[in-house]
Amino acid sequence: MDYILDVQSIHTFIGQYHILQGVDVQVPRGSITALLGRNGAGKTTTLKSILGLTPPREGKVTFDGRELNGMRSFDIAALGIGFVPEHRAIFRDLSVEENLKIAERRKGDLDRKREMIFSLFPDLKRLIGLPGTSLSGGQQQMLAIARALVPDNRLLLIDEPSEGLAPVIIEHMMDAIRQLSKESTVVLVEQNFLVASQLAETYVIIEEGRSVTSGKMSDLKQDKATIHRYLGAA
Amino acid sequence: MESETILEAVNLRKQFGALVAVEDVSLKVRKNSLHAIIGPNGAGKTTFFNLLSGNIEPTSGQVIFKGRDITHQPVHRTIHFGIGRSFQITNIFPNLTVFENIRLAAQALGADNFKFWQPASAFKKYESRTWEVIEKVGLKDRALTPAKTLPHGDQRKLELGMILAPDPEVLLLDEPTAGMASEQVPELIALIQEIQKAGNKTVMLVEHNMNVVMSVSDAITVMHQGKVLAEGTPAEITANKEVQTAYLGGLYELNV
Amino acid sequence: MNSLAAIFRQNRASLLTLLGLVLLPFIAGMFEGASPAAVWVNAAGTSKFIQGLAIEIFILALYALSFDLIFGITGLLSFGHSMFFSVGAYLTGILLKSFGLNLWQTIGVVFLAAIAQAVLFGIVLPRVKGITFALVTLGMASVFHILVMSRELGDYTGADVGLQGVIVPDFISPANERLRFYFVALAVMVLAYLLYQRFVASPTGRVCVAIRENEGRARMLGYNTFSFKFAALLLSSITAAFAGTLHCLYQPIVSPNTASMGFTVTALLIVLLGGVGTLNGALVGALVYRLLDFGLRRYIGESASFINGAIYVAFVLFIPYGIVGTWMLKSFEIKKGWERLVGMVKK
Amino acid sequence: MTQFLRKNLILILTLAAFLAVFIAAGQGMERKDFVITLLRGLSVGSLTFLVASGFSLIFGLLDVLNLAHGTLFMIGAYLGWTVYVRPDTFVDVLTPLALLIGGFTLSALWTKLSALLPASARTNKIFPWALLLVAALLAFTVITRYPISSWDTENFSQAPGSYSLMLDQGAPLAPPAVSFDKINPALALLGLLLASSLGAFGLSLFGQQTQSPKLTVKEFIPFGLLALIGFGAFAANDALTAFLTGLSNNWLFLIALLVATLSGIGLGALMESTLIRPLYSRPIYQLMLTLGMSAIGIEVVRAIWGRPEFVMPKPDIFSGSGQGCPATTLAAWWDKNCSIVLLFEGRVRVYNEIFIPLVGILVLIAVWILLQRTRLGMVIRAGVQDREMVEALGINVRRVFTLVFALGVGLAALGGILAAPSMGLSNAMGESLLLNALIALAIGGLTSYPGAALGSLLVGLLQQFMIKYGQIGIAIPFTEIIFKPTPPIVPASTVLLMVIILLLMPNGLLGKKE
Repeated sequence: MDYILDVQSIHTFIGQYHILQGVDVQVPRGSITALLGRNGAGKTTTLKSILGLTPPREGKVTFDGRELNGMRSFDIAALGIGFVPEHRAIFRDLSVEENLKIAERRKGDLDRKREMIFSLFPDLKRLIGLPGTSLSGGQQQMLAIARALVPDNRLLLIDEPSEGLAPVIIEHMMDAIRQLSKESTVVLVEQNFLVASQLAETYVIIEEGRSVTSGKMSDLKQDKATIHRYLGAA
Repeated sequence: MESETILEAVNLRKQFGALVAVEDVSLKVRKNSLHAIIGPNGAGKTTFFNLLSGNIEPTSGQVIFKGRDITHQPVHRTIHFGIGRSFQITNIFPNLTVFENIRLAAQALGADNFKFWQPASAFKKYESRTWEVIEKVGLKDRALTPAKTLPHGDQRKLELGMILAPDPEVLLLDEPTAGMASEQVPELIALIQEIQKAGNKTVMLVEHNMNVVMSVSDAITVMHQGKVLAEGTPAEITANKEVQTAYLGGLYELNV
Repeated sequence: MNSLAAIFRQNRASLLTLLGLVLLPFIAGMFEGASPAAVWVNAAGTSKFIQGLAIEIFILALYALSFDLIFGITGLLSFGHSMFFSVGAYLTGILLKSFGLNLWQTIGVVFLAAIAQAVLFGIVLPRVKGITFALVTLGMASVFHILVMSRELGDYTGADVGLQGVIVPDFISPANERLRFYFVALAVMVLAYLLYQRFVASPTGRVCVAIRENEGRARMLGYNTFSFKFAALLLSSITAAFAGTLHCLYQPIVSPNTASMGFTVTALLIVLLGGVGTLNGALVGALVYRLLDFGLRRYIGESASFINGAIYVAFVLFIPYGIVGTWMLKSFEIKKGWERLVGMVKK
Repeated sequence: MTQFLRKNLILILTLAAFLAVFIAAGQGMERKDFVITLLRGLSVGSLTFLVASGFSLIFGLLDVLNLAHGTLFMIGAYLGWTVYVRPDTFVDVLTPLALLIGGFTLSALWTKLSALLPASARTNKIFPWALLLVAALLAFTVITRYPISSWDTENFSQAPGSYSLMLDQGAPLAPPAVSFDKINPALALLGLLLASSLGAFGLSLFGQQTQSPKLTVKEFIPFGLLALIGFGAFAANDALTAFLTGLSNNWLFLIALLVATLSGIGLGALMESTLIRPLYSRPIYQLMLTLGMSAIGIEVVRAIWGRPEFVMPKPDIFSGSGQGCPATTLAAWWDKNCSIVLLFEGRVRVYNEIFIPLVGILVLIAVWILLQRTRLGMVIRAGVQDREMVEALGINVRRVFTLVFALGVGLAALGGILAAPSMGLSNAMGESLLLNALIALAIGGLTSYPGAALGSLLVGLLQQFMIKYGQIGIAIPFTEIIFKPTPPIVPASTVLLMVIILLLMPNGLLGKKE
C-alpha cells in the first residue's frame, strides 16, 4: 500500500516523562486516519512528534519517502504538513485575514485558495476583517482548519476538531473535513468515537503511549469488544 | 432515605469573555455519597470543579458547603473547611520526594507551620499520618523517590494521597484515572470506593469514562455544553436516551 | 555520648572547616613567622590582612545567604536586595555617628528597620508576580539608592561620597581589635548558616520550598502562601541588615554602591557561582567571588570587571549548577534549584 | 461600547488623571515654560522609547530580558562618535572588522565541512577548542600589529575629549599617522581571514549537525559583501579617509547614525545567534548572561574610549548662531541653521527638543508599520502569542528571533548616537537609560508596543516637569509655601509612578493579562 506517512515505533520524552513508548502509524495516501484513545494516551503528542514540535528520541518518521528525524519543525511543516492544534491557537493580535495570510508559504497562496476556503466555510467571508479573538469557538475551529488549507499541504494533522462544539457545528465541520480530504490526506485525533467513525477510513488506537491496534474503521465498528476495551464509551 | 446535603451549587455561572463555560448549574451533593459528573470533553466539568474549590471565581451564583456560603473564599481556605481537590493534570511538587509531598499536605492544617526553629522531622504526628496515607495509596516502596520520577499511574496515586492526607470531608477528584493504564483503573477506583465507604467521606468525581463510574456512583450528573443535561442514579442515567446521544458526541441521529 | 559522636561523624567536613576557620588567623601568622601570641594582640602583618579579607567574605556570605533564602529556596526574584543590606549599613552608621546611640541600641533599631522594610516588600508581594515583582523591588531599591545619593540628606549619608567617620566602639574596632571582629563575624555567619539550615528543614522552610516548586499546588493544600513568602522575606531582611551593620562597622566608608542595583547583582552572581538553592553555595560563592575579585584587581587592575564579566558568562554557559551544585550533581536534590529556574520568569 | 468602557475603566481613569495632572501642571507655569517642558519631555521620552521598544520587542517574542540593552545604547553612541569625530579611525577599523566577521557568515560551509570530520568522540571534544584557541591567538597577533589610527586616552592632547573639543572649535586636531611597519599587509589580511574562518569552524563544531544545509550562492552573499568592504577599505584607505574628512559634518552625522544603527543590528544578530540561543530554555541564566555582557561591554568601552566623559559636537545644521538667531520662523532657521528657535517666546534647542522627538516619532511610526503591515510584523505579533504554532506553520522562527533581536539592538544603538550630541558620552549613560526604559515598560506593559511608547512618554514628561518645577517651585494651593522638588525626586517620582501603576494594574497600562 502507498503510505504518505509512516511512523515507526517512536519514543518521545517530554522532560522526564516517557510519553510515547512505541507508536506506529501508517497513513494511506488520500485517506482519513483517526488516532483514537483515552485522554492522555498520547495522541496529541504523536501529532507533535510527527511535526517535530516534540521530537521523538527513538524511532523513525517518514513523510512521502523522506525521513523527518532530526529536521527542524518548520522545515518539516514546509514540506507540506498542516497542523490544526487542539485549542486552535488562533492568533489574538491578528485579524482573521492575517491569521490566514500568515500561513502562506509562497506569495499569493491565500489568493489562490480564497474561493475554496470560502466555499468550505462561508462564515469566514463575513468575518474576514475582524480580530481573531472575536470569533466563537466554532468559528475559531473553522479558521484553524482554513489556515491549514492556505498552503498546498499534502497532509493535515487535525487535533480534536469536535471538542467543545455544538452538534450542528460538528456536522458542518465533518462535511468540511470530508471535502478537504479529497485534496489531501488527513490524520485526525478524535475523542468522540461517533465523529471519528463516520469520518475515518482507517484507525490507530493509542493506549498508554503505545499503539495497540489499527485497521479499517469498518471493521472496528463491528468490534464492540475492542471499542469497549480501549475507548470505554459506546 | 434522603440524607443531608453537604455541598451545593446554586446557579453557578462562569463566563470567559463571550464563552459561557458553566451556565447556571445547580447541584446538590448528599453527604457520604459518591457523586460523579460525566460529560464529553469541553462540557465544563473541570471549570465547574474549579468553581467549587475556589480556584476561580464564578461570574454569578453561590457555592454552599454545610450551609455556609464559601463562594468567595480564597482557594487556600477551602481545604480548611474540609474540601480536598485533585487535578486532572498531575499537580505535584516534582522535585520533592513522595514522602515530602504528602507530608506537606498532612502538615497544612496543623498549627505548626510557623515553628521554624524545629526541623520538620520533629513533628511526629504528621510523619505518622504521612506514612499512614502512603501505605493506603500503596506507595510505600516509593516513599523516598522524587515525585517526578514516578510512573504516571503512581503519580495519580500520589495526587490522591495528597488530598487524603489532611482528611477532608469532601473529596473533589478530577479525572483521577486520566492517562492510567486500563488495567490499573479498577484498582484505583476500588481504592477510591474504599476510602469513601470506610472513611464516611463524600466523593465527587469528574470522569470521562462512563463505564468506570456506572458501577461505583450513588448519583450521576451529566453535563453538556456547560449545562446539566440529566441527573440521577446510574440506572436512570443509563436508561436516558438523551444522555446516550449527548455523551456520544451530541449528534442527534447517527447510525453506527 | 554516642549521639554526640554521631553528630561529629555526620558533620565532619563542616566541623573541620569551622576548626580551620578558627585557626586561620594563627596559621596565616605562622607563614610569616608571627607567633600566635603576636596574632592574639593584633600585630600588623599577613595574618591581620587575611583576617580582614576573611571578614569581608563572611559579610558577603551572610548577604548572599539572605538572598539565596528568598531566591533559591522560596523562588522570589527580587532586584531590590541591595536595599536590605544597605539599610542596615547606613542606619548603623547614621545612628552611631549622628544620633550618638550605642551599639546595642543601634542594633535594636536596625532590627526594627529590617522588619519595616520586609513589610514594605510584603505589601506589594500579593499584587505582583514574577518579573513584575522583580521590577517593583528594583524600583523601591532605586528610590532608596537615590535618597542615599541625594545632596539633601548628604549631612547624614555623605551623598555620593559615602558615609564616613563612623566611630566604632573600641572593643570591636576593626583596626585594633581585628581578631575579635574576625571571631564575631565568623560567629554571626556560622549562627546564621545554622539558623538557615534549621529554617529550611523546618515546617515553615519546607512550605517555602513547596512554594518554589509549585505555588498553586501549595495554595490548594491550604497554605496561605503569602505568609510563608513573607516569613522568608523577613528572615532574609534581618540577616541582610545585620550583614550591613557588620559592613558598616568594618569598612571605613559605606559606599552608596552598596545600595545600587549592582550590589543586588553581586548577590545573584555569588549565589549563581555557588549554586542556586544550596545554602553552602552562598558561602562558597562568596569566598570564590571575593578572592577572584581581589586577585583580578590586584594582578590585572582596571580591567578586572571585564574578566569578572567573562567568568560569569562562562559560568552561565558551562557551569549552570554552580560550584556546590556541580559538586553534588550526582545527588538528585541539587537539580531542583535548576529545574525550578526553568520557566521562572514566565510565572 | 459600554463593555469596552467597563473593561478598560482603570486605564481610562488613569489616563484621565494624567491628562488632568499635566493640564494642572501647565497652569502653574508660563506658557513658554510649558511648551519647552513638554518638548523636553518628548525628547527624553523619545530616547527612552528607542531603548524601551527594542527591549519590549525582544522580551515579547524571545522572552529574553536583555539587561545589556542599555550598554548597547551606549556602544551605539561611542561608535557613532568615532565615525563622526574620527572618520580616519573608522576607515582603518573597517578592514580588520569586516574580515574578522567574514568567516562567521559562512556557517553553511562550516556545517558542511564539519560533517566530513570523522566522528571520533575524543578528538571532537578537543578539536573545536584547539581551533578557537588558534583563531584567538592569530587574531590577537594580527590585531595588535595592525595599524589603526586611534586616540590616546592616557595623553590629554590626544584624548577623545580633546578631539571632540577641537572639532567643535572648528580646528580639528590632526591625528598621528600610522602605517604598516610591524606586519606585512598581505599577511595581515590573510591572517585575519584565517583567524575568523578557524574560529567560525571551531564554533560550528560545538553544535549538533543533524542535517547539512544546501550550499547555494545565496549563502555566500554576506561573505562576499564583507570581503568587498574589507578589501575595498584597505585599498582605498587614504582616499576614503580624505573623502569622509572633507564631507560636511551634516553628512558625516547621517553616516554616523547609519553606522551606529547597522553596527547595533550586526551586534544584536551576533549576540543572539552565539550567546542567547543556547539559553532559550533557561530564563534566569539569560538574565545573568546579559548582565555579564553588560559588564563586559562597559569595560570594553572604558578600555577603548577611556573613562572620562566627553561631548559630541552637533552637526552644523543644528548649531548655527550669530545674526538672525535665534530664529523665529522655519525659513529663518533653514537659512541660518540656528541652534535655537523661538517658540511661544521660549528658547527651544532645535536638536534636543525638535530633532530628537521627530526621529522618535518617525521610528515609532516606522516600527508600527513594520509590525502591522509587513509579513515579518505579522509573524512577530503571532510569535509573541504562540511560538509553537508559528513554527508549525512552517515559518523559521529562529531566523525571526535573530532579526528581532538585531532590530531591537539596532534601535537602542540609534538611540545612543542620537542622544550623544545632547547628553554627551559617558560610561554610565546606558545604565540610567535602561532604568528609565524599564520603568517606562513596567508602566506601559512589558510586551506591548504602544505601551512602550505611552510609558516612555509618561516617564519623559514626568521627569521634565519635575525638573522644571524644581527650578520654579510649586505653589501649594491655599498656602504661601512654595515647594521645590529637589533633583533626587525626579527619578524617584518615575519609580513611584511605576510602583503605583503596577499595584493598580499589575500588567501595566496597556499590558495584556496573562
